[in-house]
Amino acid sequence: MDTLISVKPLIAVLVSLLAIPLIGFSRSPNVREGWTFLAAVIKFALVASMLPAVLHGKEIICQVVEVLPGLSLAFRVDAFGMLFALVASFLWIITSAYSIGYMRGLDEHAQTRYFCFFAVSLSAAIGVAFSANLLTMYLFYEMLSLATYPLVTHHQDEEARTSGRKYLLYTVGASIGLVLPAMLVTYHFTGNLDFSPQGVLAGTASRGTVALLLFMFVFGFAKAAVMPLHSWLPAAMVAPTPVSALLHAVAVVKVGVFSIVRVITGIFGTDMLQAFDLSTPLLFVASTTILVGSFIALSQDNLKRMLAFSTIAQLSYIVLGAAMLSPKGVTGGMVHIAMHAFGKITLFFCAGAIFVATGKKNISEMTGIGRRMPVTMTAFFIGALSIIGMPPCGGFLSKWTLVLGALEADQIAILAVLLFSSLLNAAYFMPVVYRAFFCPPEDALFEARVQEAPLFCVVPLAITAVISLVLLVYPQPFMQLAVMSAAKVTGL
Amino acid sequence: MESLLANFLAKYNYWAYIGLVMIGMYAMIAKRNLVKKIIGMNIVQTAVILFYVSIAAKKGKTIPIIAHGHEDTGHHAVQALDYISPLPHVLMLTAIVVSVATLGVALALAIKVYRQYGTLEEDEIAMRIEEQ
Amino acid sequence: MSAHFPGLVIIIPLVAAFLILIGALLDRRLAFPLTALALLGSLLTAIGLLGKVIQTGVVEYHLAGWAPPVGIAYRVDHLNALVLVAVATVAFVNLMGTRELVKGLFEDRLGPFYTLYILLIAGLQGIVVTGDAFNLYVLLEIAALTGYALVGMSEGRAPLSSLNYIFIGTVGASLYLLGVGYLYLVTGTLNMADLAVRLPALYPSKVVVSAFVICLVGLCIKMGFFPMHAWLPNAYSHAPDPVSSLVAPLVTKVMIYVMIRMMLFVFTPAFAFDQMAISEPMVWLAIAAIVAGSFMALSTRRLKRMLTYIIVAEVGYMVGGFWLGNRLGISGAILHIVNDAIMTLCVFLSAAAIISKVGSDAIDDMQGLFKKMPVTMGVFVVAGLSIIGVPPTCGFFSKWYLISGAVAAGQYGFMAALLLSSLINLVLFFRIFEIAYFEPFHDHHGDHGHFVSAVQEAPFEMLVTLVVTAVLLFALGIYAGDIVSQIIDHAIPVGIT
Amino acid sequence: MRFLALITILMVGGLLFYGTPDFPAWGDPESPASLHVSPYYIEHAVEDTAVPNIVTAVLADYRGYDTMFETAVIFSAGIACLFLLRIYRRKSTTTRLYRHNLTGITLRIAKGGKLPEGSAEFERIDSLWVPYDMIIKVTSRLVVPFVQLFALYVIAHGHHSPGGGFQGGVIFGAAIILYAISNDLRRAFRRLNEKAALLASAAGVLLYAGTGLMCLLLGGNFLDYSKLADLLYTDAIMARSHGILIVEIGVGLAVMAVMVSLYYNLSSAGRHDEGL
Repeated sequence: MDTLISVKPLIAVLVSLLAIPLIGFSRSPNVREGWTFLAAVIKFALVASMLPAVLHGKEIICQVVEVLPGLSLAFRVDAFGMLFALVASFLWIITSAYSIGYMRGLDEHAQTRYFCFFAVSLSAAIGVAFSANLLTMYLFYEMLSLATYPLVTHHQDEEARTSGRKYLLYTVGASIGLVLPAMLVTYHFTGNLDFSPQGVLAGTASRGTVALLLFMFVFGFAKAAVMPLHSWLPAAMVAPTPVSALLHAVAVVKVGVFSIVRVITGIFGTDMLQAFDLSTPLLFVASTTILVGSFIALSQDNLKRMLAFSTIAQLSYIVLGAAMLSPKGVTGGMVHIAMHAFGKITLFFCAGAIFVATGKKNISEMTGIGRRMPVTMTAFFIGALSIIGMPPCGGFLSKWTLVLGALEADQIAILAVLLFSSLLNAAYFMPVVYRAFFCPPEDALFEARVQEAPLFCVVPLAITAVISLVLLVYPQPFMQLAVMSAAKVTGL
Repeated sequence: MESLLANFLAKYNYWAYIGLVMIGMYAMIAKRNLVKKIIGMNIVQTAVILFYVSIAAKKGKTIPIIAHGHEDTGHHAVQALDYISPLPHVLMLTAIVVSVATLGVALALAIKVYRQYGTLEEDEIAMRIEEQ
Repeated sequence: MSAHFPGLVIIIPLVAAFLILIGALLDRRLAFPLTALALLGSLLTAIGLLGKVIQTGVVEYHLAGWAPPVGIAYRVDHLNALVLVAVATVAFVNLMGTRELVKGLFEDRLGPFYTLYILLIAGLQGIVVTGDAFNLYVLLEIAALTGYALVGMSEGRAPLSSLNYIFIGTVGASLYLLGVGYLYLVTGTLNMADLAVRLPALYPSKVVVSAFVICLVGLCIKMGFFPMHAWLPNAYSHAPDPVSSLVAPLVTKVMIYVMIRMMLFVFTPAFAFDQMAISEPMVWLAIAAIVAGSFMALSTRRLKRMLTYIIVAEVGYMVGGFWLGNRLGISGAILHIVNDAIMTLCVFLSAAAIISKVGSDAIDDMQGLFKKMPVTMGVFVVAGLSIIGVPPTCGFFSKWYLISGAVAAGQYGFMAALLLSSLINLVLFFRIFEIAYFEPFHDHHGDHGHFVSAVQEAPFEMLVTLVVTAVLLFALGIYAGDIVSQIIDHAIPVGIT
Repeated sequence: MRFLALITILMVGGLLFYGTPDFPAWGDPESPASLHVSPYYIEHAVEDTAVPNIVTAVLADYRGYDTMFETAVIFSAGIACLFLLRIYRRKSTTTRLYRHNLTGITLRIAKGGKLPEGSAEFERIDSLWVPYDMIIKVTSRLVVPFVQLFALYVIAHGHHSPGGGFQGGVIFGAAIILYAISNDLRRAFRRLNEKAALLASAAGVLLYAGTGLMCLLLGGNFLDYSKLADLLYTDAIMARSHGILIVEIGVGLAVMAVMVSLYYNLSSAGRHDEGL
């Protein structure tokens, strides 16, 4: 394995942190958003500049400081981290644009704080993506939890307070209560927390211990919203929509599943889990989450809550993929990070745009809205297709790979779960689209006069929708990155 | 039985110091008057002094001041066995000073407490605090 | 000159104490600059000493030129050099930060205040560097006496709390003195190194066993270790704010240092851990301390009181970590002495800033503070995160060692207690953050109906010191690995694995 | 509470009792404590320091550092009492009382009136003024100088007989306190006012610490009096003896001043009026 030593990963992480003073002390909103954009673009450029090396099978390493003997704060960019970092940093640019439209459109308070903590969150997300070891990952994971707290509770009212409590209790509480001890016990066994392709825990602990640790990690990374630690996610929907969009479709929740996948592949190693036959319980947990999440989503009327439950279900696809421990399954799980991100962020953008333009939050109030906001609702349709996993959208690709993985692993039950949940996805998304476009004119609540959300809202959602489409035809570099890292971690 | 008694008598001032420590501590915990507590505290400190000074003792020997020391009679004449040990005495001079100092500060605080609540009885002070 | 560093560290503040009093008799305004100068000198000396110890190993200093055991000797190794720097830093930083507060509280008695302040520091630093068991007692009493006076000088219940503090503190110190007396009785020496040489032959003796227990009980009382902690919350929470922020970070930590010093370097680890076999009960007591401290902190809605209960729990961290008896646990305990000193300083200083501006220490009165005092609250958040144990603040790393030590020793109860306390700290601090962040701010405060004008930021110098301490929290976290490998590893006897 | 106290003292007593059977017998000259360090002091004190009183030699030289802090302890106690109790700005009383010494007439001077401050015929009194007792006053006037003289003797003769700075300082302080008791605080202030007492206490400890520093500047370790030899025109051993005397004087000064200042503050609860 070729390695390169470079400070680029560190700079990529720090760029948005360094931008905070600039954002915070900007005098006018335009300058402030200018800095945000600049930071986002630089960040993306830095991440993208490392892509060719990674695609050539190299790893980029950056050791910052040795905080504990044998344990450093260190970054290592590999294919999987690159995949996630690319998605997150690219979508930050889009979301920044969308934020401007949304926040100004609603004339929200404390926008400076909002943009500052957004930048911190992105730093943390990229930090998690590039972490070379569990300690570094834990550090950025906690940073993300805390930095998103002011975003989730942006409205500073009673409801935000309750949700914020729930959010912190689930994410930080679980990470301190479960991940930290699990990490320490792992360290006690291995003396090393570096992610390595076949794990570091192999051969050091008994099956019972490994099983215990595995579940402490899986539930401890509560950001992944694996049931039963999922209920913070719907609660966190009180946040402004761009927050829900980026953080709760991309950065925060994906950090959760990313961490789980990382730990499964980098700490435990697929071989050991297979040897100990621990994939079945994991699959069971993930499948349960998928099905229950989808069923609950069916019953929601609030659009954002429905999306939240849909997210819960979709996240477990990724866990499911990793838990199959087969190359195709892992690839599918990883690619699903990207596919779901683009699809879901489109949906959230749409929900936000609807709210900005009409003030409506509930699906039942959206009858006929397609006539009023055709672009938005078309994008919604595309996003929904992607999430359901139907061509011509990117989501199809990841789901297809997952299905192949299930076949490869001889898990017919999982195949059934995948197919049935797609059905459920369709069942909760299609009524929205139908209601928006095909309702009888006399039931429509909106006049047939086109009145879209501000341009800053519409353009981003159009872009992500288009990308969702494009990804089916040209799923690179995500597909290649996923294939590379899946090959590495499964050793096939 | 006899050896027990002999043992007891041979160390009687150690028993005395233990008794003093217990008396002092009892006063500090059980008494409700702050000045009595301060007195108990002083008893404990004095007991420690008794303990230390007892270590220094050598039966039948004199205080550690060398007679005619400044007339150069030669140091070989001085036998350690002839004098009691000076070190514990030195230490206890320090301990005495410390206990005086502690007493002073404790009294000053007691005066402050009295100024504030008009009493030095803990029960009454508790009542005053309740009232506020 | 550097040969005299061990002496100078104490002598500078000591001599300065008298000069400050004399200077303040001439002009009150002289008191502060003199104190600052002396403490700065002491801090620099301490840092120089640490550097010297790292380079050349143990530094000995024979006071009055007499070699031990005849004379008193200072023996500075990695352990006390590290703690010394921590003490000097806290003393200096707190001095700089609380200038305005002190001026407001004690304007007519600045001279005595700063004299006592610096004597307290001289005493604590002396405790840390001394290599003589009796000298330690004298210094202990200096630190204690000045502490009593400083704690008692406030309105309300402070004098009563301070008086109780005297009672308990004197009993603790007397027990320590008795323990030293028992050791003297069987060895004839007071020098720690000499004691360590002469004691092993006497380990079967009941006198040594009781000396050990008496010393330990005395020290546990002085450090406020559960269940002997009752004096601590009262004394620290009723004390004037600038005093709390000095005494709370230092006194208990220095006492824990003394415990470590006595157990490892006077008694040997073999005696303390193996022969006495009290590790298990001590760790369980520490667990009780952590749990009790955390829950008591939950039960109060007063800021300073809550923080003092957290100290009770933190004492449990360090004592428990030490009695795990392995290298990881002891490293964690020592590291936590330093980290907790800075953490507690930071949190108490920001509390002092808040209380002085809000005029009350009820956490319900802290509404809207994020808007009104953003910098102070920012620092408070950092301190809170460190106490919770969020990386990369230093609190995380000492907790890491402590938990690693617990895992290595198989003490899963201690690990659970640490995690529980982290979670409770999370609740404690976010309860405050929520109030300060969500609730609307009213300019109308207190039950007395008096008006406090709109709250603004703390004085500039206070803000600077607050920010400095917050930065220190991060720096200590990032350099935790270096501190452990460069200093603490050398501080622990080789035999401990 | 009684029950708790009983349990506690039984536990403490048991703890102390546990070790006692292994103690060497009382007065045993062969006990370990008498065999290790203290023989060195007894056998070498005179040749090292030329001080026959070994306790003094150990106190002020071998363990002089302890003693310096001991002085600092008493000093901090004095400062602590001052800090805790002293009331600087009393609520300005509207009236003040003055007594004409010869006739015993008491004047009540309202706020703003002309105060006979500094006049020998009048003295300021408190409302709870008690007439002085002639016998006590005269007796104490007779006793005080002798007590003071004795105190100086005790300080100076600490090298050869029981005594030294602490003892002498306390006796000297007691003399002043006796004066203050037999008269009143205001009169005592005329002899030794608050500032002077503070200054003296600081100066006393400073004398001690300064001597130590001087040794340090002359190239020795802190408090190594032998380095003062050149300054005092003697050899190293006599320099130690003289050094001990200097610090004993410092201790005496400090202890005296602190005792007096403690009395001032405690007896008047910090108001510095008439006192007891």
